[in-house]
Amino acid sequence: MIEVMLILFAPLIGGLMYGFERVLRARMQNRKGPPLLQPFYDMYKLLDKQAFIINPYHTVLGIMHFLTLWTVVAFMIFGQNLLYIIFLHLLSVIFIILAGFSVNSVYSHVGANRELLSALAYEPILIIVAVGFFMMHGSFDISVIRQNSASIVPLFLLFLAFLLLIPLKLKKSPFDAAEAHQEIVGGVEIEFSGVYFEFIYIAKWLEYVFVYLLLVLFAGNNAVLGTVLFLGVFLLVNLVDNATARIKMKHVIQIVLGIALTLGLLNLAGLSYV
Amino acid sequence: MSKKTIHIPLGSQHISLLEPVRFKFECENEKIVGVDSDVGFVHRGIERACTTKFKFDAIGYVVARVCGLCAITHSLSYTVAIEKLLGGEISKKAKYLRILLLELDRIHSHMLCLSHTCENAGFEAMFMRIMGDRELVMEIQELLTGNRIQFDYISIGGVNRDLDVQTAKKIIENLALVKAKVFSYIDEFTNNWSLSLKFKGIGALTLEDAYRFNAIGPLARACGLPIDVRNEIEYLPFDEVGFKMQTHNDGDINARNMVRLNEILNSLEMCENILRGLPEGEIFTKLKGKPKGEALMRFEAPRGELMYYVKGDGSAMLNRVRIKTPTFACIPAFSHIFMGEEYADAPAILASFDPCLSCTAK
Amino acid sequence: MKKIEVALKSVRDEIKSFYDYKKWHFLTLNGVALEDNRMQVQWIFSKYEALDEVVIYYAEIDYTERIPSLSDIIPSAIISQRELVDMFGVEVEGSEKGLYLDEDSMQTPLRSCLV
Amino acid sequence: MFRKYRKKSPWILHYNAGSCNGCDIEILAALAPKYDLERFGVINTGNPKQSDIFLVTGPVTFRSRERLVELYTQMPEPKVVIALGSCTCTGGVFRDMYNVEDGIDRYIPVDVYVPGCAASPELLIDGVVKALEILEEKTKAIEKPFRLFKEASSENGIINRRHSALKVGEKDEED
Repeated sequence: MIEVMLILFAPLIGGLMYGFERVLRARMQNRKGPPLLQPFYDMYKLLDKQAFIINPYHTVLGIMHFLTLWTVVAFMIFGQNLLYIIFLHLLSVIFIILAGFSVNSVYSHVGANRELLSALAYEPILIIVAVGFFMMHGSFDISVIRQNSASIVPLFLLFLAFLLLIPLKLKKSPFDAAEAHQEIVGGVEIEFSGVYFEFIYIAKWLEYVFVYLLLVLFAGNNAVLGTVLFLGVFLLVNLVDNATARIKMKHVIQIVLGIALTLGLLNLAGLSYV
Repeated sequence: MSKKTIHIPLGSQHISLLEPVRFKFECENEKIVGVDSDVGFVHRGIERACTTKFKFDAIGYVVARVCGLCAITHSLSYTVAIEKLLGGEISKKAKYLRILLLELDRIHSHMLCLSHTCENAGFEAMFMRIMGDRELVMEIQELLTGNRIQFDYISIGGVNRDLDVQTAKKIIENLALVKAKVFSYIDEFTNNWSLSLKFKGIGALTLEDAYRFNAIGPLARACGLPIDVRNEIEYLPFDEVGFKMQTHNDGDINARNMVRLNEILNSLEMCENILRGLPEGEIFTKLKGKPKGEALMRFEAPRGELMYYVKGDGSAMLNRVRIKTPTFACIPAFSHIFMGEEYADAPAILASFDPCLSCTAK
Repeated sequence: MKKIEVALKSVRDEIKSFYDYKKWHFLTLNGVALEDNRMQVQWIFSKYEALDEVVIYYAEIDYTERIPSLSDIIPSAIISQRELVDMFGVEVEGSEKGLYLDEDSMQTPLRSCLV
Repeated sequence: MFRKYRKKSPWILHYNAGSCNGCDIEILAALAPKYDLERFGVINTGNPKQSDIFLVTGPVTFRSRERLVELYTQMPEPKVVIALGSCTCTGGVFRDMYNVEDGIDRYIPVDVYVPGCAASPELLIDGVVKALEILEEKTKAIEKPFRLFKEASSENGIINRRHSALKVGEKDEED
């Protein structure tokens, strides 16, 4: 029962995280910032706006992106197979990429292109993370991983690799080239409007939930460590976001594939010897 | 298989642009191979209005509206050209006050450019930081002239407001604060890893090309071309107040930023010197007569050389007012720099030129 | 400020022999309307690192005359030439209209300044 | 039902229709720490399809007319338009210059006029707050830019806006 409630409220939790992050970012920039519930005000307002439909596929693909992502989060909360979840998440990313390509807008195309490149960069590492968990606990099931003790120490290099992915996944600088507000005005989301933009907007919150749920897997059954990890990483990501500029897609792929993949493979090699 | 190019438009409305200008980049995989620009969005017809609508004593305030950022340089150049034609000498104090405002304007304009470059490079926190500190300069300008942006401070024969002791004290206080901040920016710009990826070696112009395309302002000084009109005119006593030419050799975005930062430091020093050694005297001398003949006046605006050509025939209406603005002369160089760069860098490169399109199109 | 009059035909040769791009800096191309449908075209140069040294080459022409382009000698002249075409409605080699003006805006705005 | 949330989340689209930059800089200054427009929930989106407030500066120059109307029609209802600066309201110092259309209210309906040359950030914030009150009252009925689309003529399936604009303009003068 509690799981169903959690799934239903997952977007709200993500929204709160997003709102808190906006306040935190404003405070870091020496500003007062918006109220904490600002994302929800935005959500209600978007419900009330007139919506333009560019073409039906575009809209449907946007909604599919949202629904798939919610399914991913639901599966995570139910404790399903990690590998399935990662592939299902890839499907949701493919939906948004297809949506980006389905309209006749250059910014949307460039954004979808960059989204695709970043998916190519982070997807292998997500799989390696899953393999790492499998080698530790002998199962891909999240429920099993959650029951075992914390695996952050043996998987420390993988954890570092995963840390590199978080800004890329949440589109924070220095890895926010896929969204790049000043270059391509949001990339794939540019042509969505009104209630359809809402799906993309909430999907962004769900992305937060997804990433941080993956993160706390490293803590296993240790709830205190999970909270500490979550808060620490949340702060760290925002600090880095505030201290760096956006780097180019070329560099993103070099860094992510170069450093994170090496770290991950090293960790796996170490595990297989032990 | 022939390579497929995509056309990426930038503007006329775009989040990274303050002004309507349209660039159309022809890109191969985000690499720019062709640039097409349209700069005429802001053309209002000020040159004609100066000769048909307004009398010569009002034009100083009209030409300030050519551009909000270098308003003071516009009205100063025009006013000095008219003063040349009328043939009067203005007091030394007025000259010093004019330099003071000119340099304050340069400081805030350069700070805006730096923050805008950071924002277009995706560094929001730095944008907020510099914009926040820029308010210190805006505050002094408001105290000194009465308005934040369009200060109609300069009139034919002198300046409109005197500087009192309290204001001078406040200016010195705020400038000292700004100075400390500028040093911290220099630190950030040199040491931040992501900014160096974004700025170093990007958008470079060679010295040879700078000569060939007649580049001016910080764009030219960043390539090592020593052109600064403050060095080439004798009307205002720039060498007395401690002007030093700032150049750099790399010619990329980072070099332009460094030139701007060093110029801010130099301007701060000049402002301090002016406030310390402000001569006594009247701030306004009445000049009589109507302009007759032709005069050409150049000044260094924050973006480069600004030229006014004024021709009068002894009546209240002028015959010709020609405004040559800094960005206008740099557009061939801009298009040249964009070639071969990546589209991802285009907004930052554009912001690092500090383009002023409302100057360009008049 | 030094003014030198040149004939329109020989302006290219004069400026070619005069313009050393490392010494002189091309400021702008300027047009001034005169009486009787005539105008003065000015090529304005200034010297690098010299105190107030400006040289103006000028030619007086009719509006119907064709002005030679200098964009091969001075690449940055191209934009001033386009502006001149728009503002005075004269013909400059290799420069087209439409930098600032649209079809329905006032044509040749600066030509009638004296009226 | 969602009406009261409109004024809590205004997203801004800014267009410069030929101003001198003075007001545009003040918009940036208003977003910066001293004035901090974001505490009202303002985001500068730069994307017409997701904006509520259309912030226009500058008298409309001939070349920016088309783009102005295009952006206005791309914005979903309900929306408000703020004319920022003297020259946006009436043409200001640029009135009667040959390439200028004396203010944006010749083309699109304006809800809030903010005077000043340049309009200071305080005035801008006041204008935005006033616009939010108006936004709350607005219906979702579609407002059209009046002048350009009065008599849209279609050639080869493309609406020739500039042509029709001229026609309407001439007719207005005859009446």
